[in-house]
Amino acid sequence: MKTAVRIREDLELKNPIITASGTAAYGEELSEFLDLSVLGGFVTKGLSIRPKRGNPTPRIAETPCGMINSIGLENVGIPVFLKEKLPYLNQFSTPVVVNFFGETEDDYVIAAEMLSIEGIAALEMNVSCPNIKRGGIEFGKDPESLHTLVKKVREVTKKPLIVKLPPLVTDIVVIARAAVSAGADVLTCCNTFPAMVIDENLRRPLLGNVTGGLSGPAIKPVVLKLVRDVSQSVHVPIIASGGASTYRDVIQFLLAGATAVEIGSESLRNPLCFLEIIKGIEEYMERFRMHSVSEITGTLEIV
Amino acid sequence: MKTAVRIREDLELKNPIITASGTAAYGEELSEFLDLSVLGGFVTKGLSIRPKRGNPTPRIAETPCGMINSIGLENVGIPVFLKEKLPYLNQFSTPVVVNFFGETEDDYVIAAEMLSIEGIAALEMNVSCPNIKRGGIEFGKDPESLHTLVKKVREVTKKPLIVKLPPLVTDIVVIARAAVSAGADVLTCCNTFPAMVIDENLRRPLLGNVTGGLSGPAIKPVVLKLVRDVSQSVHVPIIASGGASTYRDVIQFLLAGATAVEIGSESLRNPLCFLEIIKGIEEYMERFRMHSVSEITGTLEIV
Amino acid sequence: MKDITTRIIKNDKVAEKTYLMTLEGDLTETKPGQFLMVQVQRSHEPFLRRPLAILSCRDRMIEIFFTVRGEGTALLAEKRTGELVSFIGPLGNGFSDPAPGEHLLYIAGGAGLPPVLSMAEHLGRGMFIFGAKTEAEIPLHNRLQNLEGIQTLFCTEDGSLGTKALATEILSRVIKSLPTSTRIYACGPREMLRQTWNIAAHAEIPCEVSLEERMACGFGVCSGCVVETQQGNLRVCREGPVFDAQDILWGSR
Amino acid sequence: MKDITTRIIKNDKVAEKTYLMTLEGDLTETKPGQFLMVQVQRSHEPFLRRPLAILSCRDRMIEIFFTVRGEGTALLAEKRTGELVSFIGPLGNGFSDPAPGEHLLYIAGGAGLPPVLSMAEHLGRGMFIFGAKTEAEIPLHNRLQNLEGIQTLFCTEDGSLGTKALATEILSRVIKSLPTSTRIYACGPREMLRQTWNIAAHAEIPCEVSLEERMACGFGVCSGCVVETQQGNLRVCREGPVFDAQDILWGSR
Ligand SMILES: Cc1cc2nc3c(=O)[nH]c(=O)nc-3n(C[C@H](O)[C@H](O)[C@H](O)COP(=O)(O)OP(=O)(O)OC[C@H]3O[C@@H](n4cnc5c(N)ncnc54)[C@H](O)[C@@H]3O)c2cc1C
Ligand SMILES: Cc1cc2nc3c(=O)[nH]c(=O)nc-3n(C[C@H](O)[C@H](O)[C@H](O)COP(=O)(O)OP(=O)(O)OC[C@H]3O[C@@H](n4cnc5c(N)ncnc54)[C@H](O)[C@@H]3O)c2cc1C
Ligand SMILES: Cc1cc2nc3c(=O)[nH]c(=O)nc-3n(C[C@H](O)[C@H](O)[C@H](O)COP(=O)(O)O)c2cc1C
Ligand SMILES: Cc1cc2nc3c(=O)[nH]c(=O)nc-3n(C[C@H](O)[C@H](O)[C@H](O)COP(=O)(O)O)c2cc1C
Ligand code: FES
Ligand code: FES
Repeated sequence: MKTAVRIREDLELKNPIITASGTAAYGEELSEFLDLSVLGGFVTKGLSIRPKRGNPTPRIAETPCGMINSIGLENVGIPVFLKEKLPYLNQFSTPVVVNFFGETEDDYVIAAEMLSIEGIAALEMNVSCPNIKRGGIEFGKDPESLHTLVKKVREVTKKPLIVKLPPLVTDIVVIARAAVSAGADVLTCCNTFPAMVIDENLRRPLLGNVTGGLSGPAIKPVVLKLVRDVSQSVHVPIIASGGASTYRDVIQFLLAGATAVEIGSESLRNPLCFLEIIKGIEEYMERFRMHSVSEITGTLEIV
Repeated sequence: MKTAVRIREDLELKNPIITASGTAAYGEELSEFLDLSVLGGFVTKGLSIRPKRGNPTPRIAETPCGMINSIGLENVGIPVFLKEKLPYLNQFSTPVVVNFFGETEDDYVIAAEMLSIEGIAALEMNVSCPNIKRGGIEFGKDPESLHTLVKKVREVTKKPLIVKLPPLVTDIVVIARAAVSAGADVLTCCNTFPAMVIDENLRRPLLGNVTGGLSGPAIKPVVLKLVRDVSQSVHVPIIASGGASTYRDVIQFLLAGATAVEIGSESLRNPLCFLEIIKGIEEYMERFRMHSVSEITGTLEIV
Repeated sequence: MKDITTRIIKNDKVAEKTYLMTLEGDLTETKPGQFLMVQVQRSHEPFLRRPLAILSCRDRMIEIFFTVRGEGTALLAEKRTGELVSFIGPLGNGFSDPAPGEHLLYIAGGAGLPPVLSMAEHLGRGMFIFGAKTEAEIPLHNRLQNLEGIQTLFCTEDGSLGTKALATEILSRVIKSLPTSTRIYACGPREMLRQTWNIAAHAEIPCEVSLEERMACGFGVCSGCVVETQQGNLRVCREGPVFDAQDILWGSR
Repeated sequence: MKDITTRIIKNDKVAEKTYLMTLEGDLTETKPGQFLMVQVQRSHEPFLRRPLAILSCRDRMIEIFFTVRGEGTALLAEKRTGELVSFIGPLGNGFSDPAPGEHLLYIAGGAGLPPVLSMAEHLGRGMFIFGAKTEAEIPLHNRLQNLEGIQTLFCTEDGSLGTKALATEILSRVIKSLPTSTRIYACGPREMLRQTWNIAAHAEIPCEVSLEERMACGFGVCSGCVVETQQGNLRVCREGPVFDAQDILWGSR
């Protein structure tokens, strides 16, 4: 039985289970619970060329079967990451994927250049940041902005380039195609849904930043459909992200067309879930006498 | 204390609580649990000019804190509704809002004409149907299609015209403005989110129709933000729809800018919720010594 | 139709993954084949209520009887004496009464037992065929064995209890010996019901089947639970769950 | 740091909306001020764990102590002896040990009692000021009254128990009589902590405060729980919850 999956010819993961950006920091804390080497991949917190302080608190709100975060992309900045955090992560046999973002196209390009070094297995672009030039709409929500941005980044890096799509768009297929035609090797589907919570007694938003991103099981059924839509219209591997909490969810994402799955919110409430999920996948494969995860990916039967 | 709200100068609801389309049928069954006269408004199942059989079963899937339905707009058709169902609903003192849809612009126009009669207080247009002329994209997802459609319907009816927006769009404000500029009196925000569930053992979609619409508490935080975005950019009353299950949710929607709130999925699991919610609103208003619901609507404080 | 919150008197495991729960309470005028929509937890998870047949309702006690299939029934299985449960019901139409002198045959497969058993206990005469995969899945063996006025035939796919056969195979064998004025009451997997109908139709014997479908409301408002019939789509929760087998478009799914 | 599932020994109501829960289990080397992330239910609802201070941990028993504020704590309040609870912990830094000979003052407001009480029981000397709105909200009165080696001062806003005053008003009064080599341990509403720091700073007395912030993980990965300090953003769950009061940027929120 082979749980390994390949997301580009030069990048194999030992299994399809990956941490989600922003929910495993830079690895130190999570490794108090488990050996990071068991993971298929490790995605870092989102990084920018300069450190970022993030949003005012409260930054976390609980919602029905989910949560909203408005961390505001707080991070130590790429230079500190490379010096202090990456060596730690490189102790493990797990490929390190660096999630990054910028405020301008140049930021993205510079970040990608800084990150195209040994010890980093792939780059995941968070394109859910406002493009100030184009009236503040997110890079990822406008196919043209996205195409230009991805193309520029593609020119400066040979690393596997993963583009993480925003979910709340009219037609995600258009966005997915823009990213792929600009050179994305892989797509992550998707980031969080813009959302908010109100304290009806204080008559104020609960989050310091008013709004944030919804994640967790609540969004899974929507993301499952988005993953299927994207996987049926582009020919690059898809990483599913959004609400996976058990091995059953992971299998569902694989059936819908994903090659790997990120686990985010669930690991905040249950850091051992990675082990449970990997075990669950192995048992599922045994139960159905499968030899490779590729026997699952995209094999959903529509009668 | 006045719980009444006004959604057009000629249409007052005795309180802001309305049934959601497709979750209270044509009233007969719900009235076995409560006197429909207590409701602010009653929205019917979506109706079309001809009867519709809907989708194959299973049509219902449970999801984390929510559900997916793929009823497929099954309905008795407008003529049968007018003859057999409307008289029943008109026994109650509650305004009857008829939700309707069509497959072509003409269908919508004819339906609106047929429904512009006494005993019907307002029309709610479901625009989440594919526009075959424009490549199958939903009327409601394309601002131009929507504008044309609403304009045509507006020309044939003087009834309060409510347009129900789809939630999964890149910029709901553009859609909202298209509807309002074409003559919509009120917007319902929003319909269900496209979603799916897979049975990982059968490796098949759980729903007979493969995909359906997600509703219930799971989506509330996303809809709350959409309601706020829409209410801040157009000057017509908003009806919130999406995940309200307690009086607290309703107050949150009102604070975010809604004038009334539809209760759908929650009433399927708890048909008495309408009474509990109306009581909760009254107690909330007493607690904060409010005299009118207008003291809540849109009064969210952002510090 | 009511929304009732009541106390659990007991919740006993009676077979592999199978529980008999007794609740406090009265339901005026229930019919065998009717069901309840049972709320699994007070919170929003699981979101929907579960449809479960009323096994019996007398002496201020309501019995329900369920097999653990997924999350909801697993949570119900964990509930203990004294805990509260709420339900809406009685719902649905229930089996119809036989004509005087009609012979009666009950046939149930696996988890389809409760409505049929309920009818058998109500009428107190006739023949009962109950089939399951294996002995471990046969609950209430004593209660079934000792049904007053009723002859019970057990069968299992592996022969671990009773005849090694499918319930419908037993039906095929016995049907020839039944008088034409017989009525069949059936519940079980769809394929079993379809075959039961086939056999009954051949013998020109009327047959009532209790169907299962995924439900959201259970009281008729959502149109989630329809079945295709000669009369068009009908709601399993409202016009059903019991249908005349000949009205169902069996081929359609 | 561990993820542990254990059994409830007891769960007693000890004041209005306030519960003392005793769990089976050992935690090697916990410090007063550390906390657990307690899972409220096995299902996904409520989704997040709840941060609760470790009140005590000895003889294979762990005490936690909580006030019902919302849904999660309400569900915890309903749990009974024998039920299982799981938690991650011990988490956070905890209060620091005093220097030998340092005088000690503990100050707690309302639901901020547990970490401070834990420290007082651990050190067994000093003065304890505990303030609440009203008598009904003062739990563990006997335990507080009889703290070995410790003098306890109660105060309530309505005067129903002890002095009618805020805890910080009592602090202002007693602080003059304290030797300069005193250390303050504090927990309570932010405004109370800010004033405690103000008073302490004036008297040049070191003061440690245990802070609350909304948490998702509780073990440092999500950056949800930061507080602005002289050293930049620090995580309440990891670098805290106990901070030197003078490091906190009190004005920032
Ligand atoms: C009218 C009627 C009467 C029934 N009576 C009984 C009974 O007396 N005893 C008994 O053991 N079972 C009965 N069933 C089946 C029972 O409702 C399901 O086994 C149960 O809902 C499964 O819930 P779960 O949470 O364990 O499964 P999950 O798979 O977790 O449930 C997910 C969703 O699917 C629905 N669902 C799953 N399986 C079924 C099914 N077979 N039929 C309908 N809905 C399903 C659930 O209700 C829920 O909404 C009846 C079904 C119907 C329609
Ligand atoms: C380090 C730390 C230690 C604590 N120790 C204790 C203790 O020993 N005893 C005690 O009674 N309380 C303690 N609290 C506060 C306790 O965590 C909250 O009262 C509790 O989480 C409220 O949950 P709920 O479900 O009742 O409220 P809800 O409002 O339903 O909770 C919704 C969400 O907000 C969070 N939340 C709500 N209020 C607070 C708050 N004041 N602080 C942090 N998160 C909050 C919840 O954790 C949850 O994620 C502590 C908080 C922290 C940060
Ligand atoms: C606390 C938190 C922080 C996050 N930070 C980032 C981030 O920095 N960059 C990013 O691309 N996604 C970020 N995300 C989104 C997650 O990576 C993931 O895509 C999303 O949460 C959906 O998956 P889940 O439901 O498994 O959590 C964050 C999510 C959470 C909950
Ligand atoms: C079973 C079901 C049927 C529905 N049918 C319709 C419909 O016919 N027309 C329509 O506009 N919306 C329909 N909806 C959407 C609801 O009216 C409502 O907008 C949506 O469910 C979100 O609200 P909720 O979370 O309160 O259910 C349906 C929803 C459900 C659950
Ligand atoms: S379950 Fe809603 S109509 Fe039958
Ligand atoms: S709660 Fe996640 S970092 Fe503190």
